[in-house]
Amino acid sequence: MRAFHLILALAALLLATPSARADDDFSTALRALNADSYADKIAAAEALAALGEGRAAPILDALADGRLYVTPDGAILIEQAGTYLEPLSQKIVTTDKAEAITVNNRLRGVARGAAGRLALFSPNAQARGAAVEAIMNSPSDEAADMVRAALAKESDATIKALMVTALASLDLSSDNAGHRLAAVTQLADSSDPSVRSQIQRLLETETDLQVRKVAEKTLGSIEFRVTLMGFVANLFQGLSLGSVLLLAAIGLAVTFGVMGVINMAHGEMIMLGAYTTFAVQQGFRAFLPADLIDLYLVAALPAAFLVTALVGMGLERGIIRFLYGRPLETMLATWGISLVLQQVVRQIFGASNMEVANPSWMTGGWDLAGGFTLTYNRVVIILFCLAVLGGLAALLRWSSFGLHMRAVTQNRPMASAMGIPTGRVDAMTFGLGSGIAGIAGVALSQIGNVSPNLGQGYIVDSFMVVVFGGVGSLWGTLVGAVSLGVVNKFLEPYAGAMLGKILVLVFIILFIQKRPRGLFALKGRSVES
Amino acid sequence: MHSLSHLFLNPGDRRFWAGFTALGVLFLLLVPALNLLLPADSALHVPNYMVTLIGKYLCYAILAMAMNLVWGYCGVLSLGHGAFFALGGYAIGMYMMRSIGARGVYGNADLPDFMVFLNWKELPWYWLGFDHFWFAALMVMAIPGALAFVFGWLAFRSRINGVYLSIVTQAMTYALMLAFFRNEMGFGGNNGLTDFKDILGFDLSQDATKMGLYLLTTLVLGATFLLVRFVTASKLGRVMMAVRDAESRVRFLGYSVTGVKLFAFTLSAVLAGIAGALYVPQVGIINPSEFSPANSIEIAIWVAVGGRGTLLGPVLGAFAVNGAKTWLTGAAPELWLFALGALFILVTLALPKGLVGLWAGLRARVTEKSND
Amino acid sequence: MKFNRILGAGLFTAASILPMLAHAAEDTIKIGVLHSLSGTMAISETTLKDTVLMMVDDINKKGGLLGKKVEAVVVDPASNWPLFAEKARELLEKEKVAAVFGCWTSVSRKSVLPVFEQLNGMLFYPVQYEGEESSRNVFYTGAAPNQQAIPAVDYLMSKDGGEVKRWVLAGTDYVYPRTTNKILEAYLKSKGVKPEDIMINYTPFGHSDWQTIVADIKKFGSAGKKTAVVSTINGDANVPFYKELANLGVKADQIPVVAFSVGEEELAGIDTKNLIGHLAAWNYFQSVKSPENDAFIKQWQSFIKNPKRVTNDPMEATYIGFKMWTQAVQQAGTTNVDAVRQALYGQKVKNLTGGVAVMNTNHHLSKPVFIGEIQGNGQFQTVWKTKDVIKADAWSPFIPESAKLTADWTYPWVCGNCTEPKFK
Amino acid sequence: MTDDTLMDQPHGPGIAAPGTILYVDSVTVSFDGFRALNELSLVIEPGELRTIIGPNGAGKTTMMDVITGKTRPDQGDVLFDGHVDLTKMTEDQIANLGIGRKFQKPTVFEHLTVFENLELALKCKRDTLSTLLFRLSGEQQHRIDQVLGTVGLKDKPRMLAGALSHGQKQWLEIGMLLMQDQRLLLLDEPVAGMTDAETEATAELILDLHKDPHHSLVVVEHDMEFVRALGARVTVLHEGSVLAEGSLDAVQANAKVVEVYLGR
Repeated sequence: MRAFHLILALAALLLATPSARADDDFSTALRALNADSYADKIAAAEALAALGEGRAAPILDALADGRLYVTPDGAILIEQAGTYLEPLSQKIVTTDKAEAITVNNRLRGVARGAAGRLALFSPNAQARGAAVEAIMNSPSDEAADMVRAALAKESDATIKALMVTALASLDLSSDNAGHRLAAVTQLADSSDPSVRSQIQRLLETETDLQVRKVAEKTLGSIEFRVTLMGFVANLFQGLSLGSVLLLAAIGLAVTFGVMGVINMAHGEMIMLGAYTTFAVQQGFRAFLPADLIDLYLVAALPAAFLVTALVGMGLERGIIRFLYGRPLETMLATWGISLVLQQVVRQIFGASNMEVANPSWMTGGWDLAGGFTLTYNRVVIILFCLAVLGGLAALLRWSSFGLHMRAVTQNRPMASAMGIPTGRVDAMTFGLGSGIAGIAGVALSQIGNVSPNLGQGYIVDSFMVVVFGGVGSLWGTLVGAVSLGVVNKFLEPYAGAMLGKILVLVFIILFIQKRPRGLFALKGRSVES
Repeated sequence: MHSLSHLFLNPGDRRFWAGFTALGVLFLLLVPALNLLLPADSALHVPNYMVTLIGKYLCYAILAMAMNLVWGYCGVLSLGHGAFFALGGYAIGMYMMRSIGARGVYGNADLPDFMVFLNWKELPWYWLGFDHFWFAALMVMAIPGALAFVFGWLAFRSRINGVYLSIVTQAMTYALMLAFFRNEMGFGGNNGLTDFKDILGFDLSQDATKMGLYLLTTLVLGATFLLVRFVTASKLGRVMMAVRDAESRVRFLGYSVTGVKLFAFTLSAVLAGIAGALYVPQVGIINPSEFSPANSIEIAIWVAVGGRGTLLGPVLGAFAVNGAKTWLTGAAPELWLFALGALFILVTLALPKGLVGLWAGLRARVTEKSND
Repeated sequence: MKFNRILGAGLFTAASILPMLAHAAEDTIKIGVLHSLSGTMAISETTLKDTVLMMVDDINKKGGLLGKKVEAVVVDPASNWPLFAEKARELLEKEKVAAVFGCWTSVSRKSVLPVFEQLNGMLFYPVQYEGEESSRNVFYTGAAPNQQAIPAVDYLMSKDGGEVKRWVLAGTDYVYPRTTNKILEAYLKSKGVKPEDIMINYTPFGHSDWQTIVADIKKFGSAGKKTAVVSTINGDANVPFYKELANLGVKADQIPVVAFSVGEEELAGIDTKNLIGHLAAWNYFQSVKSPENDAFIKQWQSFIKNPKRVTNDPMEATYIGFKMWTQAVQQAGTTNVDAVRQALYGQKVKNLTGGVAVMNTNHHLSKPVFIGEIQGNGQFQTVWKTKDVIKADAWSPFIPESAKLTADWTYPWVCGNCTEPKFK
Repeated sequence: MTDDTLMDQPHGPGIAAPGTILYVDSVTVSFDGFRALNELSLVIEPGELRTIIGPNGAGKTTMMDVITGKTRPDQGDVLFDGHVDLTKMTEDQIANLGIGRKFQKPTVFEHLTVFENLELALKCKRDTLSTLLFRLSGEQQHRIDQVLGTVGLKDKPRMLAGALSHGQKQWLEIGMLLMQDQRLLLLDEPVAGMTDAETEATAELILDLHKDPHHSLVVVEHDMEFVRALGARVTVLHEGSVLAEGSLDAVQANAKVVEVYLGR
């Protein structure tokens, strides 16, 4: 019955501009939102939606986002980036007395659903699409009727399709076997796990054999697609874990692989990179206009590289160079360095986690079929780490610095005899390794903690990657990291996160017994002696 | 003849015994005497907590000597020795858990509290036997020994050495840490084993028991001292040093480097296990964080600080570093990591021979002065 | 030469030990602060160290205790559990402190427990924990599971909470989550939740790659029944967890996450814009308006010289513990542990959030419980609170073998875990 | 030990070369594409003294590496005593078979004394346990003193080997070779860095050893004077295979050899 009213209201909305009378109802309904109990607020929100006016949608959205404010005299305002908008007059109001209207999840759900329904008729196709999604999340009979109403007017093909599926999944619970049959047939090429579970529930109760048959068939095909997507998801997660490992390890591959220096403070270089990111972000927040904030990450890259590279060179010149040829001592000295670095950061920034926000272009993800979401930050990191690897490889292969570096690695005395400043090359190589660790820190700050212990978490893993892949071989590091990541992710569902990690470690240990020099070993005398 | 051949490696027997007895007197007689005989308000009185503290250091000293055997003499830097230490600790811990009996909070005579709590119905097979002290004592040596033997055999046979070995051993202890964190493992998960009541019927909360454990540790340290000296003074000791200096050359002389390393590694692991077994009753808890790679690295640091390849160095290092740690964590809690880190850097840079080397150097200079 | 080396060794040892023999000044009351300032736990514990220092500073400004100045002895157990025991012993035996405020993790508490019991010390433990313990020498001012977990679940099952039917219990693999989840599982089943509607998942400490698990949660939540996540994930692992939630678009109005280990301090490390509406259950929120709280926050921010610094639940627990101790000392007229212990029973302190906290004879507090939703500004907005304070159970009635145990340190029980009174 | 290893060893890939102490047949070794040994074949008879010359990179050292088990050949057979396949054995097993080697660059154990260096080389059971329990017997002691005399280090048994002069290290290493009392001795440039007097003495020592039919020697050397002094059969290696073989005069007359040494 209410549904019928709704439709009338909607029709009214579509025909005429709101009359003065409607205005009064609207403003009273609006003011009702500022109630004491959540129950009343919910009632108010539903009432407001029931008026079926398009302009209610932004208000309900604001309510859901906690952007709806109320002045002491009960006027409702929408907060937008620090300014207040009076929804009726659409005027900007300035006040400092406004208080946010509190919401809880239930109210938020109602508001979103209502706003969604209203948005079904918004001129903006995207909004309509979102609206259908919203309705799918809070299904109800009147919702179904509304979608039908909207479907009749819908022009955009993709949204039509979306609505049809939505309807179908709503119809699954209809008591008309015909509708149900149509629905299950309709849904045959969906790959949405929620649809799957709906059909499963349908099958629990379904009596109509015809429907059952089709439903089972549909279910089968959905199952197949969902498992397929599951596999793809696993693969992606493996790759993204691999890319994280790789980022953490590349710098090490340079210092360890090229110079043979075990840098136990490598993790702290990553940590410094992350803190530099934090500092840059704060700088942007403090000194630059708000709309530039999304670019802070770009600015952080060179900054982090510079900071860590300089620190690295400092360490090399100040400490590590005196330890060449004594790898084990180097290990211990750099361990000492890592302790000091951690404490330094603790003294400067304090022991607690620092907040590094993802820029908006790294937040969220593409919802693909089968409930698999391709998250932006992961994708960015995968691409980024490939870029870093490529850049490094190019540098080593084509730049004169790279040439010197390789020369020094292969035959130090000969290189110096040929007038290559081995000392400077060492410093720069170490600086390069540390710098890369630094930009790795920038990336890792986007998915994890930024705390003084940040580095500790990566050190063992990155050593494993380098040793497993084969010291001195970037290609090996790449393959090592990715394969470890993927293996880990495919183990996790069966073994659980912890056991998976353990199994991977054991595997590496055994593997190194077989191939002491890793996957891509450098053969030849130079290595043997 | 025997002593002759080491005149230039180790000090002559007379000097050695002099030093040995001196240490013995210091730890075996002096400390207890100062603790028991002197009144509490006397300036020289050694309070109880100090005794337990020194007892703890003594365990570290044993551990350091074990480490020194493989690293200092044989040149194999294991960053997984914390694992052997912890395994020894767990073995004795399991015995003490069993001897709690029905005195646990849930009053279950058959199962330790944490198992009752995880709804385990019966004792897992690998806990069987730990009701008996002799079995636990055996396992204290057998488990670390066996692990070291298998791991070492695999590693040394395929000639994994230098930093590679260090990294692999690190991975080993890391994997063990993760494994022991799992509650399903049946070793108490993150909390490990705790709430010990008594050992061999002696109440652990009694000062007398603590003193007993302290003295026992001292004796074991002495025994370790003699054992390490026997090994390093033997021809095998010389081969070990030869391996440290020129591994491949030793092979061409017909010695099996794998065998030599395996011997040193396994023996050292057993010693580490014993150290752990003495440690746990004195600190009253054993848990997975003992496996953390950081701990193992620290052991190497003690040895480096004290002086590698010397008999006394490790003991010295263990006392110096841990003493400094105890003192600084109280005196300068915000800054002690700086001091510790700086110490490591300084020692590796300036004192490659550690404190012992420093001392020897100073003496040498003094004698030179007196000569001219 | 060797002999001299040994002398050297002896001297060095002495050198490292002598400073510890220094004797305490007599005209002060010493209290110990046993919180990690380095290592993995420094993240959380440093704050509590500062809180105690602030309280000490405050009481000294007010003329001290029993006419004496209070002196805080700060040590750093460095997130190393055996070191906790060593430091505890040092504080009690060498520094002769009247009381110790410290520990965060259960394992650190377990590690110092024997020391406190042997030397009859007094420890105030300010963190929410798994219960299943009541020591004569420890006062637990943090929440027990029935002061955090159960109310939270009740709320989520209520109409306002969204009538949740399907539950994910996700935690770090250690004793607190295990106990809490065990209790919750029993509780949920007693409320008629079907086993297949409960998913339990444990992850290692500092777990950083949450892709798989969050994806699983999404799948589990897509079964058409309202689903919620009860998170007992510990410290470090939370940031990557919430970032993954945000990026995989797990919205609070679809799958709300209620956490027991995430407070203002943890949120300060996360960008909360995409987490609005996810929940936490505590006995304290900074956002709760009350004169005491406003004063406390002001005092804290000026003490720490950072107007943005947040407060959190363990800080309030520390505050209450410290207040109760000082009141008890004044009541007993001495810092003698046994006298103070007796004086502590029934001791009352005003909560920062209104109402009055009471120390019960099971060494646990009665405190109110709040459920809050995360806001964009990193604060919580209270959406539900208990009418009155709730008394902490040391032994949970939902774990069969602990249900039979009673903790009561007054006559005739005088016992932390007994099935019948000591004296009849 | 020695005997069992003989037993254990598979008798090569079905082949045997009776009457030879060392039998190298078409051995090839390559590092990253570079062929250090190319189908090298070489036969040493029991009791023979053989000198091997050749320009740098001719593969002399690699050959020794292959014989002593340091490097595994990509293909080819290496037999000791006519039937023991060396390509499957580790360095220490081969050493215990009775093959001793002196390195081009003298490698002695610098942190051990001269005496201890010799003691380690001493021929005796070398498994780990016996080494642990080893006690020096009177006549072993005597043997060491004897060798100390032979290599002219009688007065410095207690000196750290690291403190010796280059020449003395050479001698010490020769001494270690003597202590091992091996059947086949491989000497890689034994007189490099020695004074003329020392060089002569070395030559005599080698000829002495040669007198005992129990010893077979392979000497790699650049110093033509020295080679002449030994007056033994000469093999010329070039680019990893045998270029010429015969008396010194014969090979020096050989056109190919001249070309290799003097270049075009």
